[in-house]
Amino acid sequence: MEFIETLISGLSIGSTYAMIALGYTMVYGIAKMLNFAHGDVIMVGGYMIFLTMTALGNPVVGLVAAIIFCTLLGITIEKVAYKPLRGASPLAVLITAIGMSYLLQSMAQMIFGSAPKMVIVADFGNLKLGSLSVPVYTLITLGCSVVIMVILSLFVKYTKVGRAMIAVSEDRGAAQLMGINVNGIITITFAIGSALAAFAGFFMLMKSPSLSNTLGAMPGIKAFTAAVIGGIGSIPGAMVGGILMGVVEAFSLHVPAVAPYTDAIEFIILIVILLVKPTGILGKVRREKV
Amino acid sequence: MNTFKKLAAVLMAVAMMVTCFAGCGKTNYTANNTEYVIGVSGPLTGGAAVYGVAVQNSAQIAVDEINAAGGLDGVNFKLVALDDTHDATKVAANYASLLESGMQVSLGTVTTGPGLEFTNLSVEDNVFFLTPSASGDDIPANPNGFQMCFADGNQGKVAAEYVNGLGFDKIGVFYKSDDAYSNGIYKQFKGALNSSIQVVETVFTGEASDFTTQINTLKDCKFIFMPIYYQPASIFMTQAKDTIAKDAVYYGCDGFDGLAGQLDLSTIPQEVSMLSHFDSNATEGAAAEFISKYTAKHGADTLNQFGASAYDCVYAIFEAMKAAKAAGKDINVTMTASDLCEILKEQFTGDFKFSGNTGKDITWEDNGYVSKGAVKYVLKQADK
Amino acid sequence: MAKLGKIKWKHYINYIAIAIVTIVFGAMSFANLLPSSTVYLLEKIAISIILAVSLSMVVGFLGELSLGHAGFMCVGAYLGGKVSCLLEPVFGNGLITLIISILVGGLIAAACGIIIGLPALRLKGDYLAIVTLAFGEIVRSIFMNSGEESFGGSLGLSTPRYDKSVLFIFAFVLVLGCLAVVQNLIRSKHGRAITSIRDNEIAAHATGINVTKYKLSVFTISSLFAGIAGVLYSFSNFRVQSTNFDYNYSIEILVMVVLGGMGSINGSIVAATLITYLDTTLQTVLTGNLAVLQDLFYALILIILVVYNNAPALSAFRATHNLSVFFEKLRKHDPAHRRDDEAKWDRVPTKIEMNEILSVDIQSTSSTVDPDKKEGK
Amino acid sequence: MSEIILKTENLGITFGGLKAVSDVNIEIRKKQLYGLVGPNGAGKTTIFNMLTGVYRPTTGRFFLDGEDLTGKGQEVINHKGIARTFQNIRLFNNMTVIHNVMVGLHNQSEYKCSFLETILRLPRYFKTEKAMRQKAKELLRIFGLEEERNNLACNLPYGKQRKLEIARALATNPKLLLLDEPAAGMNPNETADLVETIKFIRDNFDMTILLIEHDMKFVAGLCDEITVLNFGTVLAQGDTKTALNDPAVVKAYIGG
Repeated sequence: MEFIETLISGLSIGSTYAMIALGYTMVYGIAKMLNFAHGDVIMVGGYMIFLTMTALGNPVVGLVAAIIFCTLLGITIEKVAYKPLRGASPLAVLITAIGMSYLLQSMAQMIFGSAPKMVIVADFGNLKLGSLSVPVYTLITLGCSVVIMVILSLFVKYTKVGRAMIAVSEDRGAAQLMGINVNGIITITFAIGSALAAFAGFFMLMKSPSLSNTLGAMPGIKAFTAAVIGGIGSIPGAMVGGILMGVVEAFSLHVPAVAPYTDAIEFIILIVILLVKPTGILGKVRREKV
Repeated sequence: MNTFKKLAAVLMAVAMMVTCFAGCGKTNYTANNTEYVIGVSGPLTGGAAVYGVAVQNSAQIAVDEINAAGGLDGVNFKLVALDDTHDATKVAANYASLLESGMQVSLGTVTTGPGLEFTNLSVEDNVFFLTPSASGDDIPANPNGFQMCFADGNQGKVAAEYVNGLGFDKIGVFYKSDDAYSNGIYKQFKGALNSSIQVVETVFTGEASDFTTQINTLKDCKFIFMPIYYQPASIFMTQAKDTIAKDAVYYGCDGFDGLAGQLDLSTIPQEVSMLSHFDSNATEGAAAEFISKYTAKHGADTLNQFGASAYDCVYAIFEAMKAAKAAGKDINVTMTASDLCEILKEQFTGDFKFSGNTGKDITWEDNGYVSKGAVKYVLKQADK
Repeated sequence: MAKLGKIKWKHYINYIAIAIVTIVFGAMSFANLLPSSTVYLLEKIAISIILAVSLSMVVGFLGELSLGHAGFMCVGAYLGGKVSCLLEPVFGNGLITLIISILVGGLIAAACGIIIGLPALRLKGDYLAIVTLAFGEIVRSIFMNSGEESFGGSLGLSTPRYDKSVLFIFAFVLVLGCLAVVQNLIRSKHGRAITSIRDNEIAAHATGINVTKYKLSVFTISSLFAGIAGVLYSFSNFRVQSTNFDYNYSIEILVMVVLGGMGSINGSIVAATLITYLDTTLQTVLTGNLAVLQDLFYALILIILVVYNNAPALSAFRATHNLSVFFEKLRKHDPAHRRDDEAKWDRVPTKIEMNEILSVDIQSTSSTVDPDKKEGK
Repeated sequence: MSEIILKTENLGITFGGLKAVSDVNIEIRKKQLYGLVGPNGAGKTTIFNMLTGVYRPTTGRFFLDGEDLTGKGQEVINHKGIARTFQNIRLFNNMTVIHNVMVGLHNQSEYKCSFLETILRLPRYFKTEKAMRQKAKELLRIFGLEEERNNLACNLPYGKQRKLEIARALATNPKLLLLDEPAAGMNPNETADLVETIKFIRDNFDMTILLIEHDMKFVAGLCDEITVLNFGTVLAQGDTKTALNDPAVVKAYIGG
């Protein structure tokens, strides 16, 4: 009984990680960059939802507004901070991503102040299954992340743009020679990644209604870890990694003796998995041709 | 890279020169003061910014009021607030900078972690500080340090005594294991709690925002002690409202303050109460007066006991200085921090009494701890 | 010989500059002319330089990304701090305590470097980065939850603070030591081996370079200095608090290395100094309500500098608008400046199809090929 | 000719069930110029990778100078005396030309200098540095690269990059030099020059050379003996002229 409850909590935590990890994995898989600002795009999405909710009171409108705004923001960030550095050292892009992260956090505090905002997106209550009590938002988040994962996988596999994305991720130079607009594809990737961040923001607020400018920072890192565990670049991998992280977190929190070490345990799992399988659970092994 | 390096080398050389010569030969930084300078270091940005901003805003309100009323015999006060982002490594630079900008008396730091550093730094120069909210037990360890808030250990003890009297045989605890405040209270709480009471302990760390696991673990408890700040508490309560028994009691310490501004408590079925020195829902008395002043100027969302306490700190320092001056002590605007510290120490450990919005007839013990009434505020009754 | 003299001068200019700064500020400190804010800043700068130079070995010369530098620093700070707590009653808060603590903290951090490096260095690129980040967070979490008697738990470990008028001098002496080790190593056959791994790991293997040994050595030496920086940190603060060593701190060190220019030690030194100075200045100048602007300025400066320094589109602009014209004499031969044409040979066909080769007529130009041997076709 | 330098016995490798190379038996004698010929995907580079320790052979063994090196690490094999170049040039691009060669000299016993000696700048450091530089310069002079020694390797023209790669491989003082398509991408002038260089190396360094090449003319003009591969198996082996005239080879190239 306790086991099932803890497992459900794990799914609840994990589904949020999975949602964020999907965005990370998209961007990393195609643009090959660690987008440290991803967590902060989530935060911006959260504030967009807050604004529209305050003005109109409709969470769906809020979500749509957040998606639109985050997509535009993602494209802008890409154009301003990442695109000029295409072809430069990947570390340079990493640093501008970090700069962007600081910038977004600082601007959010300037605009919205330092106090956390309370945003009640929706209240679904709990679902009673016998003696089990499952928060409905857990089911919704889990369901939506699975749906998004499936849509993304299908999109990448079966649409022209999706296949172009794969081509860009495999070999940028060759893709260019095949007539693929590499810059355009990377911009689209950022747009999708940022839209996913808006979704993630929505579901995070659904679960914990407190919104501050550091909303995305730590979940961002955790979700990135999840994406790596699952095999970064792999869309189902993000899902698997996210859920795994969530379940590990829940069980670790449940045992009082190790609960304070929860973060450490998650990171130890990451290290162990990478040592056993250096590309993550579902990651593809790439052999460098000699 | 090259450009940057060369440019940087020049800039650095210039900067170094400026830093160096600006400080040359100057040891008495207060000699040119035209106002009494109060310094404070707190988190004005980052995750804990809301507390630092509240302190800064409130202290500024107090300073403005005092100045508008003519200051101390015509001499105004000035507040200098620096940002430490709740990071102890930044305190030394802030402290030095405050001192060099003429600080004579201080509000210390807003939070405990950086405060421990401040305590040690300030004793060297003998700078008097009265911290509004750095509640660590070691903060007033030196003779120059005083607290306006309750020390963590004392809060834990008082809370344990209260719980001992309630007659529960099992209680839940939810605290933040990587936080000095939360740990400090909980450690003393556990020590003072009747050993017959079974404790279900749950923790979180960092800026976690999903407490489903902890809520499941705690769901059979009718009394949950939460020595944490209000933001995680509000998340916990929102997530727990359907899982934890409707007649359960959430009991917190002064960190709960501000909860009402953050969360629509009527949506929470459980009882929410706290042990504090300030009631942010007060409708009468000094507290209400402060609340209306604060909200008029800065809105309600950064209103919390940190600010209320800081407001009181400024007034307490002001009144102590006034009292000392009236008693014939030599207080002037260019006096050194150390001289002022000796006078204020004598005042605060003497029969000086202060009444403000966080308590009436507040006095201080010789070891710097505050002595005032702690009140249990019921923020919301349980839905029956 | 004249040329040799010139090269030597160039090689040692950073030692000389740091020594001069140390002597000048040291003299001012003894004459009691230094305000404490400058002293604190100097301590911080020295710590930053040690961190940046040691990380630059891993990132700039070995070409591996480590985001766990603060973790090694944390190990050094806690263990060095603990040793100093234990030694203080015996030797007092003097040089002996300081030196022993530095040795112990540094060596234990180096040992951690080996322990984490042995398995982790099999991983590459971003995977190694995330594992080192994880290591840093694990270390932090362990110290955070340690018992109050052992490492102080969430309140942090209370450590003796060294006399502030002297500590920064000692710190700069350590900077010189660190610089000597890193620089001497880089400018030697071992340094060439390390750089060769960065440039082409496969070729380094094939050339007989013991890649694992060198990766591990670099990682260990860099952890050693991170640990030493940590011990210095424990002496420059009254308390070691694990919250300060989070991944953001590792990233800040990385920023110093990247801004200074990959594979440039002097660049790392300058960037570490400048960023520390900028950080502290923004923090103390932007008081009260202006504090929000700190991160904004910092972020903008960061983005603009990095884009300006690295954008391929701006390389022509950089070539003409360059301060190096004025500093031609100071210019040092640094491969990092010429990274731009890295991808040059991508355009050269390295693999030509069989029939293309066969169609090339080499008889007319070469007398060494026997024209009779055409049977190959 | 003289003694056998390299001998492989049934060398083979499988990648996930796919037989990339199987049953390769080669014997190379001292100072021989030996060619490995075959169409794309015949497994030539895979054999090189096995001989240099990049891949571990799944079957068979190989011996250098009678010593079994099967399954040894890349570094060990290099120390034992097999050096190679790569199909797509792999230089240390951001290092100078002379440093590239000096990396090649790294492991030779006369240039030993420990970490401690290096860090403390003991006399041994200066001695070895000077000696290494001297030796590298000599090598570069032989390859006509002395003038460019302080340029970055990536700034060299293509032909010179090839030469530098060979110089670096020679600097490791090998018994056997493996050249992977040394003439690929070269113009006729450069190719002719390369042929001279390879012969020069053989004669002056007493070097045994195993090379991969597509270009039959090149092979025919240079190699003493060859092995022709197709789909990972040996089609023909022996002295160049005979092997190239083997019906199986003719069929594979023209009829196949």
